[in-house]
Amino acid sequence: MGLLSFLIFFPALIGVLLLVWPNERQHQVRTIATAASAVQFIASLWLWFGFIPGSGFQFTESIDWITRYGIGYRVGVDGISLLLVLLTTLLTIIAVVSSFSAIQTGRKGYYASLLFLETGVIGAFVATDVFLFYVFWEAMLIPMYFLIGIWGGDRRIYATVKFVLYTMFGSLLMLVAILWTYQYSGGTSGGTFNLFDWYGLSIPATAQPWLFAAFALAFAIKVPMFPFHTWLPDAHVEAPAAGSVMLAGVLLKLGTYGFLRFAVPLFPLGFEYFADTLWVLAVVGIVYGAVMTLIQDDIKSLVAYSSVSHLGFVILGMMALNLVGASGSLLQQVNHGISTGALFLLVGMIYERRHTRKIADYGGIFAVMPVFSIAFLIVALSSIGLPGTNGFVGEFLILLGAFRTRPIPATISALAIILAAGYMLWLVRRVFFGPIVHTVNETIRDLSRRELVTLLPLVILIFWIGIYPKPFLDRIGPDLQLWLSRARPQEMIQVAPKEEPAPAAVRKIPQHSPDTTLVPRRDAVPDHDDVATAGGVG
Amino acid sequence: MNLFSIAPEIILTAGVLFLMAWEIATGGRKNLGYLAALVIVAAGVMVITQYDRVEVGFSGMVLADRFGHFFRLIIYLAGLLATLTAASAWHGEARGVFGAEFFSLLLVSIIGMDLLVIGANLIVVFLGLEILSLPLYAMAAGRTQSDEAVEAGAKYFLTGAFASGFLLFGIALVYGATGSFTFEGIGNAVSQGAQLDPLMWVGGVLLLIGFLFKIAAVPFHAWAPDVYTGAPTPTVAFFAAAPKAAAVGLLLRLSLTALVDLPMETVFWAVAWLSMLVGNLWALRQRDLKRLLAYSGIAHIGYILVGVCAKGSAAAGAVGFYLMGYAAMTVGAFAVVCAIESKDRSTTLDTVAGLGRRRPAIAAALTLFMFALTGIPPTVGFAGKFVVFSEALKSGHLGLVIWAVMFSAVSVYYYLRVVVAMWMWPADDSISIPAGKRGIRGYALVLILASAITLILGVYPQPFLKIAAESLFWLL
Amino acid sequence: MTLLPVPLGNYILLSGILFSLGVIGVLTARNAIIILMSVELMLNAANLLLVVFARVHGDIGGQVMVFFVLTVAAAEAAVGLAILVAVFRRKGSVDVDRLNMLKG
Amino acid sequence: MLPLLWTIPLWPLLGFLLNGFFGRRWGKKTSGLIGCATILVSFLMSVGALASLLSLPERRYLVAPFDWIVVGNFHVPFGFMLDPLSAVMILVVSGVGFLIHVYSVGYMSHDPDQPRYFSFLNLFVFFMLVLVLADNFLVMYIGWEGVGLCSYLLIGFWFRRPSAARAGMKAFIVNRIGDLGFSLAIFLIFWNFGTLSFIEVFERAPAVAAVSGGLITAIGLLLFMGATGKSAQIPLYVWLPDAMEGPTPVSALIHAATMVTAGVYMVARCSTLFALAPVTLAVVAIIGAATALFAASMALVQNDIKKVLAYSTISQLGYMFLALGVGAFAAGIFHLMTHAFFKALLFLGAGSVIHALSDEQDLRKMGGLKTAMPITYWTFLIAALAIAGVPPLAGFVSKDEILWQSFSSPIGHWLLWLVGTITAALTAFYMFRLVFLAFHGQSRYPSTVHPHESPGSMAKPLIALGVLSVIGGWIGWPKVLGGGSWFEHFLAPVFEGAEARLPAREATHSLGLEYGLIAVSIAVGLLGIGWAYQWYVKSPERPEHLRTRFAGLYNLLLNKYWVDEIYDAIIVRPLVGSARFLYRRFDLAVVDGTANGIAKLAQTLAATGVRTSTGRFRLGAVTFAFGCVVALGWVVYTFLRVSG
Repeated sequence: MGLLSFLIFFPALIGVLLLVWPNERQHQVRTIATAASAVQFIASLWLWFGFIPGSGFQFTESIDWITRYGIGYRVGVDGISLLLVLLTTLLTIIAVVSSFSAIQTGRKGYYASLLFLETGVIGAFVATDVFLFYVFWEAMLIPMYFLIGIWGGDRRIYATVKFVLYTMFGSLLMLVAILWTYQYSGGTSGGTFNLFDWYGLSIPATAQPWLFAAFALAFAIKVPMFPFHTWLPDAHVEAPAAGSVMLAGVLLKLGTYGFLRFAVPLFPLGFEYFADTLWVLAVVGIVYGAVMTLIQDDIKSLVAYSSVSHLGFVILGMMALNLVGASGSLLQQVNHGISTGALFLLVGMIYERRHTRKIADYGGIFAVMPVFSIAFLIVALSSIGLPGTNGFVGEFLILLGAFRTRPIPATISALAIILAAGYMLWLVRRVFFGPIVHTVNETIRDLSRRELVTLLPLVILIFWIGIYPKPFLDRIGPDLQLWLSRARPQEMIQVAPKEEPAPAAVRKIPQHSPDTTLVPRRDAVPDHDDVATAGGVG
Repeated sequence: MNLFSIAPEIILTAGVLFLMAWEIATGGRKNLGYLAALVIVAAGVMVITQYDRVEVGFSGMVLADRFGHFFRLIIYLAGLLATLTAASAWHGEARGVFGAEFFSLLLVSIIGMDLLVIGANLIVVFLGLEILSLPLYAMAAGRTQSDEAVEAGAKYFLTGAFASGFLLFGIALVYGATGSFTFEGIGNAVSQGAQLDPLMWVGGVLLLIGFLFKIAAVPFHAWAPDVYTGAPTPTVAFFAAAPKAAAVGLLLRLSLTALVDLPMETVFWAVAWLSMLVGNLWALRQRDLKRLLAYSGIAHIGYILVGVCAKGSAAAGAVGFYLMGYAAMTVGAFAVVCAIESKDRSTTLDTVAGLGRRRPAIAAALTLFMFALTGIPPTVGFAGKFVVFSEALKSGHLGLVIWAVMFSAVSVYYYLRVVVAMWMWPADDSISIPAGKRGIRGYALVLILASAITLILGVYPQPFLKIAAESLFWLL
Repeated sequence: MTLLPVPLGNYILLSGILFSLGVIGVLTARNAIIILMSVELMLNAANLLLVVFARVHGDIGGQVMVFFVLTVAAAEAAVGLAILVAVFRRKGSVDVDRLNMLKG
Repeated sequence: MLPLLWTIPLWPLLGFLLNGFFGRRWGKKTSGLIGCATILVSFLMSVGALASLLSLPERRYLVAPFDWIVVGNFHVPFGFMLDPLSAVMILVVSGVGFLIHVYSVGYMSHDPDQPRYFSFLNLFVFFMLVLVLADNFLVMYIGWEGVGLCSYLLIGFWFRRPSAARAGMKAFIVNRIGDLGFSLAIFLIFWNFGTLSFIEVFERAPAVAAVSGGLITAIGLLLFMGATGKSAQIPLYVWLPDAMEGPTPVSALIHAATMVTAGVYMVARCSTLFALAPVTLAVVAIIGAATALFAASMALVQNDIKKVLAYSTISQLGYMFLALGVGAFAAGIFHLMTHAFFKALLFLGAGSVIHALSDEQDLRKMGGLKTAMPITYWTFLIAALAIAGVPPLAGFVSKDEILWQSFSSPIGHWLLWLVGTITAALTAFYMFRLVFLAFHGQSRYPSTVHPHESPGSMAKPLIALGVLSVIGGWIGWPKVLGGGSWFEHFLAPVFEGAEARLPAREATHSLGLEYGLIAVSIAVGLLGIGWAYQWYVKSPERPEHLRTRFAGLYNLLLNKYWVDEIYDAIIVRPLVGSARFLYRRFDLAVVDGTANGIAKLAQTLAATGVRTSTGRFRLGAVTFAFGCVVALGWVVYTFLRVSG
């Protein structure tokens, strides 16, 4: 059994173990879940260190499964999924630890659900067989459904049913599209669900828009893109804190990941066909989400709407179809997982103390919970993309990339950065600053050691990615390059043979212009190191 | 004669006699159900030992080929699970309504089903249908102390008789057009010119309708919800799966052999379309679990007919696989209903409210079956839909498949509502669930069996798909 | 094809009419016994056809089928009447419109 | 020394981390010590760096400790660059910063949150140093937003006051509007130059401009948009007056001496780009001049001592932009430096007053403090004289240079000079209004308050800054008055590229004209002072009289032209209002409504449909028969079709 199989099935195994754990020894459940998710995380680190950037899918495993339909148990990670898998294992352990005190009933089921969820999510991220992906994609609904439905808030049933219905609606249409594409691969006579083979299919241009639309709908609902976003605030508001962390942190990423892995490279012509629509939806989602966020009076609902805006950025980066935008898009997926995950975690902590999520019930918290407040502030700033934090690197690359492709939408989207500062700081102001208006709040205790420990890795990552994102970008770059070559329809590749063509204005310079001497003739921009050493020596 | 061709049926018949004798001899009914289960298992073993053989018997009236073997096994599976359910339900009940006669009727009904799927002749088919139906009428009405059961039995009987009239008339017309009762003869006649005979067309359609009734496809479904609600639950568990498997098997054989040259797809198409619509929509409003499962059954027949529409041996294999899974998950669901129902009130969503906390194991089983019926991986419900839809798409039924998945999405709502009730509603303590621990533990066997099949076929369907496909390939 | 005293079409028409009468009987009757008898009529219409076609095709199979049908019809009537007796016991009538507990 | 250039900002960062993590445990004294010491190290290293720089022939040194973002061709190292411009800036930042840190030890001694204060202040210095040392646009942007963050944190330092929290938020958001322009400019630069490194961009700029002049104009305007945010120019100046909610040393350091000058620094840094697009320079000059006058007019009537200084800062920043706009980049930077000295001094002096009066900021409740606080008074007076442009103080030298350039530069205009001169008069007036109201005349504070001179830690920085305000300008003493314009020569290498692009300076202006203009600028300064003396010392009833007479004008100025209210009415309210509307009427009603509506539709259909299932046998049979009939009908139809 390979590492990836371990990562997929180990949590499920422990989940089953938890379910059958004797009731009288319930107190051990937390320990087991923590240990399991820790083992899982440590194991996943091996992916990080063993990953060789630029060598495509790694840690691959391939076992025949349903040969009759050309289905195999095929898994592997590449740069696109690597970070997301790591994010999942990290957030799972955080989600587990953060629930110690919040979850008092039905612990066995709760921790088992979290672990099952991890199985589903990792499976979906590493599957390189479309059938296998779909299995995990659907299967992960179940634990999430229980997490919201059993351990959620007052309207949890409405929220969880809405969540499942929305997702199922989209994914069932995707199933049809998967089956249809399967027919192009040969159908039951020699067809396959192997993703690598699918990349090589030549699907008729007439069919591609339909297939893309079906895939895109499923993913757009999951992301969620405007106008399919209304399940998200409900789900988040009602979900338990750890559920929100997982939902925002990794589940939503499956939508954007799906675009990257499946919808776009499989149906580049379909993608091109809907490019305008997606641009519009992304931009509208960004701005609209931000505007909606402004006026939420429930903290969780506010963070949820901000997710709509942030994930719009992720889509925008993908739409840019250049390396900068795509890298930003992928990095921002991770960033969003970290930042929004941390926000939900923090909201959960304060909810545990006060049992209210209404902004109006707080105010002046900074005075009583300085550590919590500073942690929240750091995360909030990362969420609004302050330079030096992870959010900036992602958002900047996205906007930079998108600006290259379509400046106007990118500019409009950049407006949301202002709005983001508006809603986040307004939230911070109303919750943390000002005098304490409710006397109940005067006695809230600050973060416990356990809570700090759960936050610490996220805060470290916020700064690590913000200050030194190179290890991350290096790992995702080559595979995104490959992705771009698949995502761009053939004719586009012919017109633009090189990635990041030389700056437009520079290229337009006529040969005889005397100024050309100032401009490097090669396409690649000179390395900065040249300049630095030149300056240093001289 | 070749009695080997009906060896399993002989075992079943012997079993019937044995059960009756056993009851008379011992006067106890304690283990009758398990004995009946053993009989079914024995028949199944018999089928398996001759699986690779084609037994032609009774001058070609019986054709026990792989197709027949395969469907017999599905029928036995459904029958076995239902028998175990019944055995658990009445275990230790000193003065139960049913003793040997229930299980005898059940076994007889299975014999009828067997005849449906191994019959190569319309006479055998008609006989089989009646042999399967008559015990079912009795089983439905069996609990004569109950108004509902009697009403259910009467309705089932009247509609069933009505339907067999159509069937017989159809047989007569087909016979008139082709001069033969054998599938082979009919097929030959059709391909040699009888497809231009209006009698053949009308007869063919009536024939199909006779069986569409049996599987409760819309618009021939009106009996199903009422009968499912009124009849004793173990009975319902039985006829929710087994007769459907048999009838679908027959429909497959008919449409792939005798009627292969008649364009009957449209009939299946329309009926599938309607079944999915009506089954799924009407189910939205149900609070009674048995009724809900009845409509769910109608909807699933719609999905199955999508596969029948696809027409072809591969599609038949997919349908066969689907039926296997369907048998497990639907009988399993009824077994749970059986476990938690009480005599004096119907089993509604309120009954299962909070079941997750009160009886987690049973609730988990029902949850699994609900997810399976919804078609969520990694259960057989998903694998089944996957293969069926895949084959249908291959034959170009894109519209129908889209229609099917749309209503699958609708079905999420009502299946999940059961799950919601079990895990997320507060328990209504005024509703008692059979208290004796033993009472519920009795179901362990059937629930474990059904759950295991639901999961194993979902996770690793390959061997089963292979068997199904190879068995049904025999048809062509 | 063996000659028939009357044209084949007439037989078919007759049995068709008989069958339709049976169907109409089922659809309109309220008394379950009448419905049962109407079903018998439908079966007999089919029997008529079977006999005629056996003759037409010179094939014994049709007639054999009729025997089976008669047997089956008898069995069916036995089970059916038993159920109807049970209905009568519990409801005091065999009016199918009073079978209305189960609906929805 | 120079290879360690990148460690200059790290010292304050270290201070921030130490104070942030351990400040509470180690106590107030230690945190103050750490805060000051780290800045001092930075300052000393800056001095060393300057010395090393002077020995480099090409006056430029680059170092990049590590790569920051590398994606394909997008390659941004975490690079630092020392050249005369950044050398001046790091000296000002760390030097003035150090003095203000020292001052803060005394000023904040009563505040329990002192560790937090010093950690934020150190963080600010870190970001500011990053900003000015950056060798490319993106690293500069880190500093740019980082100082904004610190500004936000420090304005809202007394977070319990709702007004402070609000002011911090306002500052950040308004700055972000400007930052939007900055970031768009960065996008344009990268995609058209293929690099973000300052040196490379400026090298390639002429070539790019040759192809697309509009592009350079766009970049310039967008950069300037960023500058208007950070440096509080029209129309984004509104955050600065509110920013006075922060502790006074913060106002001195961030909102007077350093951060707000970042925009000036940035425009100067990009002088090559601006010089290539004359339109942008004109815009910079006009906005600068307009802001200078506009802000000065508002400063005339403010009663809050810090508000007066805030508007004065805006006005002086306008001066700096005016200088940049007419191509006098060195003059702009020179004024930036001198302004840092005397404006910091003014704020610290004001802080001293506020401190002495137990947090009283209203000028109307001061008066007669001259005797009680002599050090504060005299240093404050020096600063006021400097800002009023009285020779030979620092302010005179730099301001006069700006006025002269705006008149004489080939891209200058006499109208710009006129506006500048009027502003100078107004400046002198409102500054001395402040001096007279606060330090002269009768005391108007309650008798329970006993003002006292500030402790040594506060007084010493005042004196230091006072000295700087006097002599700081001498390094740029103009040639015409016998100086060497040493400052301009020092900066010349930085602005070479820009100068080369600007029209050649005509040598036609006569010496007489220059002397004349110097005389005028001195005269208006003195005029303003005299005017203030007339109104606030000799006949204090005059202002009262005028106030009633020109009530409309007075209210207009006092309420800052109602600009805040207008912004609120045309931007904030409609935004929030439409958001609420959209949320209720669109998000919940339409988007969510559609989804729920579909569900409801299915339920309705089901409810209707399920009613047809009556359980009646005959209805079922009819359905059955109907199904048969339809099927048979289809058979007949198909049959007829098939058989023709």
